[in-house]
Amino acid sequence: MENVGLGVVAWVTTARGWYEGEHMLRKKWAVACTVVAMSALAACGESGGDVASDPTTGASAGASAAGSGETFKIGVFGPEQIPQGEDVRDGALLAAKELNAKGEGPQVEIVFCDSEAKPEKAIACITKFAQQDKVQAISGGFSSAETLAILDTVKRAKLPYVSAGAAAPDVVKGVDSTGPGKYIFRIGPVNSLNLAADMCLTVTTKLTKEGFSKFGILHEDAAFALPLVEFLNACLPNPSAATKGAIPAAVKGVELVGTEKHTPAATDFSAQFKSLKDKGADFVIEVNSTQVGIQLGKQWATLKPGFALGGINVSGQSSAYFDVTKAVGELNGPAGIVRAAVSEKTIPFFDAFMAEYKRDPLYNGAATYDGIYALHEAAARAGALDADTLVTELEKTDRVGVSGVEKFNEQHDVIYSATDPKAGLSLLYFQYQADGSKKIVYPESLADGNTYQAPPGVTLP
Amino acid sequence: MDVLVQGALTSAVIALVALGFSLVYGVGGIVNLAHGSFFMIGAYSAYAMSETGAPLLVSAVVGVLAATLAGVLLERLVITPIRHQEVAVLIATLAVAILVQSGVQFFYGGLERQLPGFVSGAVTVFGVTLQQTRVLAGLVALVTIVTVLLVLTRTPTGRMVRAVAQDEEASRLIGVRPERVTLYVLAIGAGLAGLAGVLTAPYGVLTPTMWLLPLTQAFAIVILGGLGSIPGTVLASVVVGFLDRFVAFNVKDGDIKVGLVTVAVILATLVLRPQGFLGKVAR
Amino acid sequence: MSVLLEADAVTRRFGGLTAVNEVTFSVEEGAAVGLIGANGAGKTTLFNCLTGFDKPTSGDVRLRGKSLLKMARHKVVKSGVARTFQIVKPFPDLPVLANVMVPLIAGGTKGDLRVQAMGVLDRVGLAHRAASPSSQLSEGDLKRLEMARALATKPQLLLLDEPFAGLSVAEIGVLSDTIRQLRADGTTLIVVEHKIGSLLQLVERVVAMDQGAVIADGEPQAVMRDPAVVTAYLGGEATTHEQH
Amino acid sequence: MTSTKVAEQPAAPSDGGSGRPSPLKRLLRPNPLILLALPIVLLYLPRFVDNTTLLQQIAVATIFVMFAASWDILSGYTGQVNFGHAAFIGTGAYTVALLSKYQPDVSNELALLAAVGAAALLGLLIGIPCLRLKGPYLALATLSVAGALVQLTFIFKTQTGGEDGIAGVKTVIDGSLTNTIGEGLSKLVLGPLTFSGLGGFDQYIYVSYFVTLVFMVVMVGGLMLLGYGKRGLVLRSIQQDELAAEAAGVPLTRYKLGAFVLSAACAGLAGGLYAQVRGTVALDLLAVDLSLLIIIIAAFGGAGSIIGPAIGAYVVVLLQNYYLDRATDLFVEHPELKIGTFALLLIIVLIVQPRGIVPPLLQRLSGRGSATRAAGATMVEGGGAKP
Repeated sequence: MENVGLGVVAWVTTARGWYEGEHMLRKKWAVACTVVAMSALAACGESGGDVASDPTTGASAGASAAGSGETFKIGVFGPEQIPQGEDVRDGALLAAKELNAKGEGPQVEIVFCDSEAKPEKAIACITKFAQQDKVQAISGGFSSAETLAILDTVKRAKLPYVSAGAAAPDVVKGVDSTGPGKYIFRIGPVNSLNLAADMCLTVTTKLTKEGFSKFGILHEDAAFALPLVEFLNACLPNPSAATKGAIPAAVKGVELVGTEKHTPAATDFSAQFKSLKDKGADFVIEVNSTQVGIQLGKQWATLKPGFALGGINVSGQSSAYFDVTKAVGELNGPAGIVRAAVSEKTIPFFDAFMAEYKRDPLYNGAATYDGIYALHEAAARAGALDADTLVTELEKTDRVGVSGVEKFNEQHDVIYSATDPKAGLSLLYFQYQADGSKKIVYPESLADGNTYQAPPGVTLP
Repeated sequence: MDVLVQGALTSAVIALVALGFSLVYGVGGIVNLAHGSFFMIGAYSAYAMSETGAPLLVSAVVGVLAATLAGVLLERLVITPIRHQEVAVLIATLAVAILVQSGVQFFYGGLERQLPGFVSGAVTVFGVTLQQTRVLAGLVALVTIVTVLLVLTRTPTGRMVRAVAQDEEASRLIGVRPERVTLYVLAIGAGLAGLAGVLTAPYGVLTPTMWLLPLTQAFAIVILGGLGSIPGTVLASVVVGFLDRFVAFNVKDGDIKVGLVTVAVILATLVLRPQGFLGKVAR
Repeated sequence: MSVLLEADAVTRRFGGLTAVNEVTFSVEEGAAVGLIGANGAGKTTLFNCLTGFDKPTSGDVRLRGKSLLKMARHKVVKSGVARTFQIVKPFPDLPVLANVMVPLIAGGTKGDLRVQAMGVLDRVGLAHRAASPSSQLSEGDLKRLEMARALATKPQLLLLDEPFAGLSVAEIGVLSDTIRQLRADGTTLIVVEHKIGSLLQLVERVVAMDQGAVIADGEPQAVMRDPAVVTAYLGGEATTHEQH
Repeated sequence: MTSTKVAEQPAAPSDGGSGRPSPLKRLLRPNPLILLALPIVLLYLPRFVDNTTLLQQIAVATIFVMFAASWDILSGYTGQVNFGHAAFIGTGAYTVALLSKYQPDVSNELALLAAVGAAALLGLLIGIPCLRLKGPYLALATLSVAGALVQLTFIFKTQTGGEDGIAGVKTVIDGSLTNTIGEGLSKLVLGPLTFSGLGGFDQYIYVSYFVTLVFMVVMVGGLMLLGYGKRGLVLRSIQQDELAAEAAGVPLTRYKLGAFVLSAACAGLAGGLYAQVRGTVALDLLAVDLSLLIIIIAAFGGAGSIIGPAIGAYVVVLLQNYYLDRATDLFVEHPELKIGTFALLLIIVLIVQPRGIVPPLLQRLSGRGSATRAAGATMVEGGGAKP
């Protein structure tokens, strides 16, 4: 039985090589045909399972500890089936490749584990990292659900974890440099409350200047959006009070005419559009993180309901978004990243990512990339790979990353300097142009002379 | 007005899915939990064709044919061997639905896909601005439903189908082969669901889990209208379609609550009148 | 002899159709009564009303003076009324013995249930098939199984719904002996049967129904000569099947 | 449910129980030796397997055993197929998580009891209106209830966390009962020296492993005693023919509702325990995917036998979460193929061997081969161990 099993494995491997250059579907058909046979033999493969090269490291970069000393093994997890997860993986692999090519400090080995966007699988990934792969640190993660789910396991495993996918404030809740949560860091995206504060500032200072006066909110009915929308509701009418003076008292509040929600699976927003339009909104702030944003943008662009649209639309950051939606004039930010000179690393990162993977990176691709760098730098500074030393060194992080100057606060949450516009990704807004290109319009320092243009069907005073 | 126009369009499309589900139950006594998969197969096949550069009309036709073929295969390979075991049919067709989901995810990934529409842009009907793709889908669905109803009531084939639905044994006596009729009806029902998939794809999204919603919707409608009752199915589609839009437009955060309202209606119907609005006395 | 079961003006309507119309009769303890009538005469509906499987629209059914109408079906069984079905309803995936154990368990019987179930099977002559799956039984054996299951509820009154339907002459003979034995053991019987010849050898009283009403009641020979019965039978005699 | 199954069984020559000494004595008993072997093997497994990743997955599978077995006592036995079992599981899990979040002083044991109570109450609330429903009607009703619960978590997302779920639930280590059981068995099996040498992470895994095992053995053992005892026979009779069961004097309402509530309570306990093992709850515990997976597991293993779904859960969950990933990287690249493969196998099983894979296998192991092959009720027929 054992031999038969190995034979089939060998055959599939050959078959996969054979089909590599062929059309994707042909390969998939061939593979599909072997599924039944494989699963029947799967039980026999058990003993060989751990001996054979771990399939999850199939994509690892620079595995051999060439030259200097120990290999720094970092576990990275995310849902491989969706773009955010792919970017987590590829951002990490790109960082490892670059670091290993440079050859300074320890060699980096990435062990990727597919979390399938399920909390259950994510926890299993952490266990596997700790028990089987014996990694020295962890990064990645995609949604708040899976990131929050693994935190306890991370604390038990006592491995430094640099989170790179979840914006929920709870990720760093109760974290400090001495408690059991000290292993947890977040390098991106920015805490959703900070995002909200930034949106509030942009609306009250920039959009009012463009002539908008009545604002509505249309948000996904999701846990990540809830504190954000709550904050906006308090901040928009009264920015200075809500931000405890961070926004100066001279900035006036704006009129918020209504708040509407939609489910993460919605395909029809006409009821919400009508409600907001009837209330007189001339600018609608959108907040959504799933693919629902595509439908929203598309329907807004088609129906031209008479108000401008902008805000957080995560799918709106992807390369293919405009082709489907034709959402001319949609304002997108502040969670995204755009190929612009945010820091000296941003454009090189975009170009390297595009060269390697033929697509634009998303925010968590950049965050994981920065996360691997931050871990590596900490290890190089410390000259050791044990968890406690790494944590101490990570706390000292002060580096220029893709998203700006990155430091951790006492809660191990990433902060950007408030005074330096180039320091923070959170301050970046781009607008879709008629030709589909993305032009940064805020902040002006990065806008390169581009200005906000009213979308078709919207007239500004 | 929004509710009326949108409700009508929504109703027509969901009736298209529910009709096939109801026919299959009426004729074969089969509750086919893979019915939503035909919807998905229709949408994805059309998408696959359009990706190869085929004209949209060809893609749409291929989508409908693929769903029909899937219906035939399901009947022959899975349902026929276990036809008289109600629970086994439920579970096996459910397994088929999951298998199809897994297959679609394998070939096209979990990512949402988009099928271009025959038309784009907006149109204003009775003062309501709508996406043209929605209007087209609603109209095509309406015409198809009327055609199917006419075929059922006015043609010999239709009468044969209704005879089997009423009394399988009696129809056997007058020379009808219920097995054959079941096959036809499953194929046609699958085709109708596939058509609905093709029609809604341009304004909906294609995902590997898109089969579940139309299935539960059709299921609910058919139970509301009475399992196996065609007029009941149409009536219930209208009720569900309008209810959906009414709640969405008139209740605060209606979009979120619409599902709960639907569940409440289903449960109330099941408890108070299990045979549905127009159904025969429960079997 | 005391009265065991009384039907008092039992009426059952389905919409506009009156299936059972003001039926009144009583059965004395230890009696064996045959219930005859053409298809659609209302026998099975009456049967269902007597056993709690259907509720009369009006009227009352009493066992030893106690109304059965308000009782749940299993309470009716517990109070001593058992029935068989015209179309046998075995528990097909259960072995014969287990089929008979179900009513014993439901009745809260104490002691070794297997032994007692074997005893019941022995009474109907099915002990040799105790371990077989009931799905493998012949039609005749299924009828016995059906009877054994009813007997296991320890009924005072046993209602048999067409016990001979679908059986061969030889099988009928064997089953008749079993039924006679039950009677000898003191079980009161009401038997619906189309095979009147076989029925008349079992009962000493016949109730004839037509269009929901009792048209004759008394000595078998007298009832069979009754002009109303003759007319009803000539009008619409069918052979075996009655709608259930 | 009609008695249409009669025709499906091929007529086999009757053995009539002949030639065997008192066959009736074992009529209602599956082979206890085979049934005891499994928990004993599982108990001592950690002594020989120090792969904690595998052990953790076995603990998860053990929880799924409870899910499947609790589904089976309702759906497999009485034939009321529940398409929303996740509703009960999720209720138990969210009860534990919400208590841990808002009432951290409540002990883990009490939280588990509350989970059982909440799930049982839901079972009662659903069970009463569902008494009259069968087949497709029941399927839709149960499916919609689970769907409604998912929506409720969104409506109360401040409390339930919406799609994020609730993290930081007190775990098995925090519960004195669970920790005592877990540590005690760890020391028994692994020896005190070995255990004291393990770090916190291993301790958590071993405690989870043994606690789930103990709960599973108690629950599945109890359900099997019930299922193969008198009451199980009555439940089966209901599945075969409700009218005939009533004619046999079976109080239908009491049994059906009882099965509903028991099934819900067991699922609630398993769900609550799962929350304490994972330390987190999320929507996957209420989702339709979970309900469907349980049906696949149970039908695959063999519904209506408790042991079938239980073993089915070990096979399916361990293949899905562990072995398939290691057998070929096809399943690593395409995890969606796993569930698809199980669905395909299930379709084949349903057509070829409607009783699932485990009951026929056990029957063979029990040494009663061809003679009773055609018997419908495996376990009732099975047995053959020396008295």
